[in-house]
Amino acid sequence: MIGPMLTTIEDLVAAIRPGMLVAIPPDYSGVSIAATRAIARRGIRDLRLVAVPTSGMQADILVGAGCVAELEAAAVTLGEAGPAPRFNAAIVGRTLRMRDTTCPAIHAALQAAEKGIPFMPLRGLIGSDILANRTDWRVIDNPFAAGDPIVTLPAIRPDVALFHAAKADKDGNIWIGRRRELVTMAHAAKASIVTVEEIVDGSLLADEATAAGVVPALYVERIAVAPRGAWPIGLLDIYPADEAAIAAYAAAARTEAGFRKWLDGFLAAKAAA
Amino acid sequence: MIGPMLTTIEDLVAAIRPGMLVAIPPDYSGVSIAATRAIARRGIRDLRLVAVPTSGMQADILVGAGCVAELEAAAVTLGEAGPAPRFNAAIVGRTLRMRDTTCPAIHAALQAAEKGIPFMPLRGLIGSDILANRTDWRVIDNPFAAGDPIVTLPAIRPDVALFHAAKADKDGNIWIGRRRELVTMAHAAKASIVTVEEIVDGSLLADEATAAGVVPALYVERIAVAPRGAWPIGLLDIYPADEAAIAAYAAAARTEAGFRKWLDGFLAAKAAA
Amino acid sequence: MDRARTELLVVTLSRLLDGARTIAVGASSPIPGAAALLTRARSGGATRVLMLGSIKHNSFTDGGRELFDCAAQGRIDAFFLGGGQIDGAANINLVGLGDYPSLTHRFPGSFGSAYLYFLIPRVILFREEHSPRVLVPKVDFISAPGTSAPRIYRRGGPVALVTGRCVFEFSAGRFRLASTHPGEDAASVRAQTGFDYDVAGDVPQTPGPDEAERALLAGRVRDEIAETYPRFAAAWAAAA
Amino acid sequence: MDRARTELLVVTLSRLLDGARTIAVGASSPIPGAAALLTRARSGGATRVLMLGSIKHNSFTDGGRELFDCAAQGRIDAFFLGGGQIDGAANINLVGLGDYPSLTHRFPGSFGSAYLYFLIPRVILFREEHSPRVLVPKVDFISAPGTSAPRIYRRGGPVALVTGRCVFEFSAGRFRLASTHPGEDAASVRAQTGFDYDVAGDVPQTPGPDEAERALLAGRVRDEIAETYPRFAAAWAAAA
Repeated sequence: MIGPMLTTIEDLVAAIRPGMLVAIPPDYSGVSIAATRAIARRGIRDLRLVAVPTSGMQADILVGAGCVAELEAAAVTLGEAGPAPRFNAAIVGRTLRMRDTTCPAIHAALQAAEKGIPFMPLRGLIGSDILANRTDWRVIDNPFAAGDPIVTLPAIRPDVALFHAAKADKDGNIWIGRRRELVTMAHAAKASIVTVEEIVDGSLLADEATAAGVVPALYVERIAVAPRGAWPIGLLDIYPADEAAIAAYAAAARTEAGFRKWLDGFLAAKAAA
Repeated sequence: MIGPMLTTIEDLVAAIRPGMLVAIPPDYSGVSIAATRAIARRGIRDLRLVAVPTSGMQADILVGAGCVAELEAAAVTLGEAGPAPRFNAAIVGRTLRMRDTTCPAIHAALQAAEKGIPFMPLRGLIGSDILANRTDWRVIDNPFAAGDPIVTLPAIRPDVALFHAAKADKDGNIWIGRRRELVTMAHAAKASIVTVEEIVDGSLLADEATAAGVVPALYVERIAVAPRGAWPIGLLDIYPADEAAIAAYAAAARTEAGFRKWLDGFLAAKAAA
Repeated sequence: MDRARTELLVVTLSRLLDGARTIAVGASSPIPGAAALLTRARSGGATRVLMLGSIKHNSFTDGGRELFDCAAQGRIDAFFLGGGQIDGAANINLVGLGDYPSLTHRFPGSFGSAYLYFLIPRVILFREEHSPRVLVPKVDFISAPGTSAPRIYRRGGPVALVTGRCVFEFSAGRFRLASTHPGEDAASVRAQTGFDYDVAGDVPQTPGPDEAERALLAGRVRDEIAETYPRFAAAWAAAA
Repeated sequence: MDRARTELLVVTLSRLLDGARTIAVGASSPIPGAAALLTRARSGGATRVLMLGSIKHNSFTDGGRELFDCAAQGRIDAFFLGGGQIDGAANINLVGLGDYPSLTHRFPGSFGSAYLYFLIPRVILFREEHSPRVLVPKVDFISAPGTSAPRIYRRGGPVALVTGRCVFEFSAGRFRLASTHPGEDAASVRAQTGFDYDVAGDVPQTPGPDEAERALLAGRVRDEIAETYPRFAAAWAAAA
């Protein structure tokens, strides 16, 4: 059968193998903390994360739990709750390969993968130390105007796009509303692996109103139900971020020991599903 | 005040001036035949049309009415009703500058304008006579792989994106559902000029469900109400194409005299609004 | 409409789609559309159809570019192209006759052919009219070339050409006559073909629909194609 | 939170936004966000605010890239950037301290600065901490350069730097002290600034909010910013 497999959250993350390039969304989009827990529980190592284009608690937990070998991001922060402590410790301790970038470069490189082109040009960047340190980027002369240097970025093609969404239908179509970085992630990635709040009856594509906010099943490999699966991060207008829980994490994770204790509790928590 | 102006269809098309580059959508999207009538009535000349990426009756009427100096399109056809007669006559009669292209090249060149980059690379095309005749395109070496030639297309930045949509709200946000070529057109163009079936109360952006299918007011300059404004072309799931009316057009427009007679009736028809 | 011929074409195209996981069908393509829907109906859920112009058989939510992006991502296995002219190197011309841009006759245009021909593994050429004016030694305008030099990025191309008279298979830059439709034979095809091609041994007849296919054609497939091609479906039903 | 200082900063930033038609506000920017909302509240409908993280003050429907695409299209007039370090050439460092990649201290990252600094005409630098460790002679890492050579495509850049002590204006590659906040003067600012800058004549005091602004700050603006920055809004209300 074509179409995504509806499965458990444990099986969902079993599709993510060590060394894979995994795209994750920003905190204002659809972050699957439920899958983050399952990844940490399973002890998947050597992941290469691409934040689209930033991350927060999700990247920080995965870095702290030792799952991440490399991270490409325009920023990692807990927002109002302050710096991302495990990420910062890993950078200073040099236990994480960091690929610093800028938000539109991530978006553009994913669009290159989406379009099957080897690279995408991007304005800006020239004179920045981001560019100076990205030996995988190239500056070329604009072929349409002599003496106009422009940066070109190689396509980023993730093995997996991992995100959380409000709902899926039984065909495996995912409703993401206007959070279209998830669409680009899904198009760019070889396969999408998605947790959802619920499975709904009927096709989300049957009606123009819901179809407008859908990532079609065509791009989706596995789906698991995880109510409040973004918690403590918020989800669209469905639930807000749990600021107290994020602040508690920020405080605990300031030290390695504090993080370990927090992680034990997090891993022991019954999965939402 | 910021935001689009709600106006009459006559005033709507007054924003389109001779020589402008005007992007128009394909028949399966949101074609404003109501605005087409107003343009022909006003006698706007020397338009440069860009079909995104194809057109049908809209381009044929405008060509037949003498409004078009140049047309860039991947195809012009009346679909099941057959060839586009005025377009074909203008090509054979050499009264129209035609820029032949391929669908994804139009999409990619609009995306280049959307992203403010001077060009977009695109696979395919090499060995085609489309490329051989497009002196404005360049083949470069992929900067990431020696000996891999790839076509680059200069950005297409329309002066105006002209389309028809189901509804607008009072802030000027336009609901287009999943017809996202209209989003790309609107982003790429300097301004969008839109006819809609109706104006609705409340903000289309207030609710995630409708927001997913919105072209924000940010991109829109003028809006006019034109019920059944796509007729005889269809609109989403709101009304189907009027195949009989399109076939009647196809038959009439086979000759210049037949088209003139048809056009007189079309121009005399009371505007839908 | 000649019902038997239409159904033979639908079934023949459908068989060439066997095993495809995702089939895309472009604009103005009722017979290829019906073939894709037949393959889907017979696949037991293993085949997905993406049909331009359809609302029901359309998984796309990212506008007109998604078909092309999707092909570039390697998610589309099979597609159809046609041509006002097709030559023996499988070059296709969807632009017009004459010395471009001074055309004596204009076709609609190249659509996505100049791109999809390079990127979709299994492209099936389909043109019902089989005559020397369509199947020419050399097309007047190459909308999309049948083959490319090795250094050119190309992941797909033509596998077959189906006409109203026969099926040609395409490999190593040449067409080979694979079967002739009822009423045709190798000689009658040769007489109507303007390009050179290979014939190996006896050429079998193109098999028509079996009972199960006939039932699907008269039922589910005709119902489903009507959503996108109402006039075609009505003519088909009237001919039945 | 020091209410008077917060409101002085909001009003000062807001004045620098005067006349902007579209103002975008990035992540983790409560004071710039409030300033943009104040400008909007005073504009009589002439100013649009696009605030990352907001649901209400968000016209975007094309995902995270739309802000950047929109800037590239020339539709955004004003934006804020900050920096862990800022130098006298208006180079900003949002990445960290030390010899990259061997950092001794990590900041969150460059966000969109390396792009937006080039494309938005009116970029206002904002950093509340005004000390020699922030305002340095030369940043350790250039997330985004303050100026570019003429041949580099650049349509925007810094116009001012607002800190907790003063307002600097930026032109021709140099900062100039434009005003000092209450409790500061030219000498106290000089003592806390690690980079060189110009001072022309007497330096005025940065004016605080007038009555109308005070009312908007305590009402509409604080209510509106609470949607995106609830903790900031709560602390502001508590300090009132």
